[in-house]
Amino acid sequence: MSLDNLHVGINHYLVLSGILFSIGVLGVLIRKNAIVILMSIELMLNAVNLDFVAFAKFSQNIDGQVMVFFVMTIAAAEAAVGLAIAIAVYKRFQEVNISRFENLKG
Amino acid sequence: MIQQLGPILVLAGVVIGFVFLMIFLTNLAGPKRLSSPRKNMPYECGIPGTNTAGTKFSVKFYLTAILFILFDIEVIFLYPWALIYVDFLKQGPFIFVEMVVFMAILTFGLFYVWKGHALDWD
Amino acid sequence: MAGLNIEDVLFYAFGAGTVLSAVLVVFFANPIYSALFLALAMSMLGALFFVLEAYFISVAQITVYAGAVMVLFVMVLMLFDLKNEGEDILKVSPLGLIKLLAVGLLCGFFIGTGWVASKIPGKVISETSMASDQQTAINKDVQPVDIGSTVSLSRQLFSKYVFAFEAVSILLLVAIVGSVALARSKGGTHHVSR
Amino acid sequence: MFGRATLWIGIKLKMGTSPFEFLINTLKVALIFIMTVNIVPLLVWVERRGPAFMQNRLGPNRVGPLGLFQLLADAVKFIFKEEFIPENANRVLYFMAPGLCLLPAALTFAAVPLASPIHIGDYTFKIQIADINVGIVYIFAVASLGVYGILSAGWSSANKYSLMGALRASSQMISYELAMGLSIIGILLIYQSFSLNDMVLAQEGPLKFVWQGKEIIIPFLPNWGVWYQPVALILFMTAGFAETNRLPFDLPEGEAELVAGYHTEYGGFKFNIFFMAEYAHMITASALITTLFFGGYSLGFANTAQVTQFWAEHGQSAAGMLGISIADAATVLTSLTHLAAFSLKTGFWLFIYIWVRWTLPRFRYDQLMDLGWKTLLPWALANVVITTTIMFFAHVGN
Repeated sequence: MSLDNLHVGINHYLVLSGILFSIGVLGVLIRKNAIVILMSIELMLNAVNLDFVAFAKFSQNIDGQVMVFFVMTIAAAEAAVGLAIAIAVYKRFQEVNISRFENLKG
Repeated sequence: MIQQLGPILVLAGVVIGFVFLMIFLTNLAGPKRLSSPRKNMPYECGIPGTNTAGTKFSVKFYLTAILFILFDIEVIFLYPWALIYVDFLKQGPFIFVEMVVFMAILTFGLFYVWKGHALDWD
Repeated sequence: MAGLNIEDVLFYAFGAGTVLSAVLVVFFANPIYSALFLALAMSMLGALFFVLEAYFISVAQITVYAGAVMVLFVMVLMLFDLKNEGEDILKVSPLGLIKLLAVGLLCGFFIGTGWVASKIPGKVISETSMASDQQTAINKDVQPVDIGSTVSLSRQLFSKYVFAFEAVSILLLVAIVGSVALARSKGGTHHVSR
Repeated sequence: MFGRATLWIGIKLKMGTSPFEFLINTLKVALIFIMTVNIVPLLVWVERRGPAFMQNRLGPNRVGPLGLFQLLADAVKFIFKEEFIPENANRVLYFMAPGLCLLPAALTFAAVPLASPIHIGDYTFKIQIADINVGIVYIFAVASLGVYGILSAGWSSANKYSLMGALRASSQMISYELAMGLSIIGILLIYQSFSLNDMVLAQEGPLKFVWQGKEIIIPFLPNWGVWYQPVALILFMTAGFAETNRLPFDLPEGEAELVAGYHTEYGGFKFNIFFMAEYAHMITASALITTLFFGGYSLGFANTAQVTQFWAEHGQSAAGMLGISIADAATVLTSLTHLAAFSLKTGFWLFIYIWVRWTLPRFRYDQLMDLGWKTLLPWALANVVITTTIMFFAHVGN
């Protein structure tokens, strides 16, 4: 295995964020605990952030880093409200199983 | 990049080594007395513990954490703004108006939380 | 240029650490351990951003994600008495197998394109910066964009993306009002409605 | 094949610095960490004898002169304590919690500049662990990771009181982190740089600022940050107290309140590591106060060039002794004077930390949270807005 494709280029970062993204998707599909599903969504958003920064570096264009800011804001707001809902469900049903979320009306 | 990250990683290694060394030293040098169930009970000034640690806690803890996240985002946006404020001021008052609008909206959010008694600890 | 320099070694170290802790996040029964491992994964991503010379983004990532969002997750999980929540993930169900297969295909697709792209020199964005010539064409007067410095980042943020910046404050306001309403609507703090 | 690859990686590993420099840097990092770890017993000694004299009693003076070796005895005593694990605690997190608490506390000290760099031949040697160009924001990012140590300590020792203490300590820390982050925005507006080195260099010389084009110089005052941002100093100091769980904000580990807070179930050296983490946070907080508001290592009246020039004239004996040229010896002596100035100022602020502990009573929890959210935060926001408007009138249009 020659050493030249070990040298890190943009492709290595894209592959790494692809792997992280698929682990996040796996977490959302497999787990039944609502909070762990929220965590997996955070992981997927982080994988996208990694892509933005990698493109910002390798194409010398700063807009990638600016987009990371906005992805961070949306992810934080989503986590805050998502957890508030999960807490409300826990107080009502004593467990945070995803099946309990079907009862949310309105 | 390496001029800044290298020493930090070395420092982290030194700290972790220090902690492991000390804990290992305590295991080595510390006396191995028998552990009786009574001694292992959680320490509550001698009063036998009533129930496990998972008792009900008030909602205020995670509401503070939620509000902390949302206001932390505001602080993160203020940092880069503080760097270029003086440079952009030379091209006119626009940068000033931008920030006043941003902070006015979020201060209104803080005001809503304050008046909505969400932060009052009972 | 062949041979590994320090950026590559750090990339492989932090990348492997992030992938490992991300896998542990999904496959741990006790959700508190998975939350702590996700915080570790996010801090390692912050270190990766440092390697990518996006200094302020790495600091923002550690402050916002690892230091605020994950603290909320860990606090909430510690508040809930989830000892009985340790669901058995490894119980193999046919549906579970299909999901696993689907995600395996997705992951294979990512790795495959990455491998193929590295074989075709110069097609995808190679090391030499492809967009930088268009970049200088667009804004002549702006000083040359230096990826590492926060000043160029904030210069772009407050000139080109001003509208998005104001929209962020509206989004935060909506999130504040929403989470306060949600937390308050469940009644008082101590009684649990059966 | 594999042997050649590793050899190949070893040679090609352009470590950014030659092996000699790498060795020197590792030595410097280890030295500075050992120095901070050794300051902790000194601080504990000051904490026990200082307040003793305030309450006109003596404090420890049996072991060694003035009780100095008392601290060595305590440290050694901790090593010989029994390794105790509570009943249904989960052991992995229980053992990791002290490390999780000490690691962020020690890493925050990396960005603080201790003295001016030394130039020997063509090699400059920075008296600082890492000259990070996002210095101040890096410190807050790593400090915010300290909450995990407290939370895992409280939760893993399966004790109702320690979990309660951990939750209270962490929600207090995150509330005051907001006020701390906002309070330094005023300082950033003035220095326009995150790097602490730039801040210290900007604070040298007499007080001068630009007001609508006219440069105003006040010769007798040093150009410190405290004249520009007095409110930010008060906010930063109060938030600093709360961030390190020091009195009057140490309710989560208050003896009367919650047994001993999140580290109730810890004994032996693990408790000592929590203690060290708290003191490391304290040292970093007071070092930050000196660097941001009181000119860091710079002497108030003379800037680095003047001090180097002074030592160049008077430094012949040192040059002879060290066997390097006069100019290099001058830089060495300058950085020593700067180090002395820095440790004097930081020592003063550390004494303020200890002094306040024995004068103010402890806050109730709701008073504590109200102070954080309803007093410090609005004041910090108001400080930012006022600074912005003043600078708006000072700079607009010219």
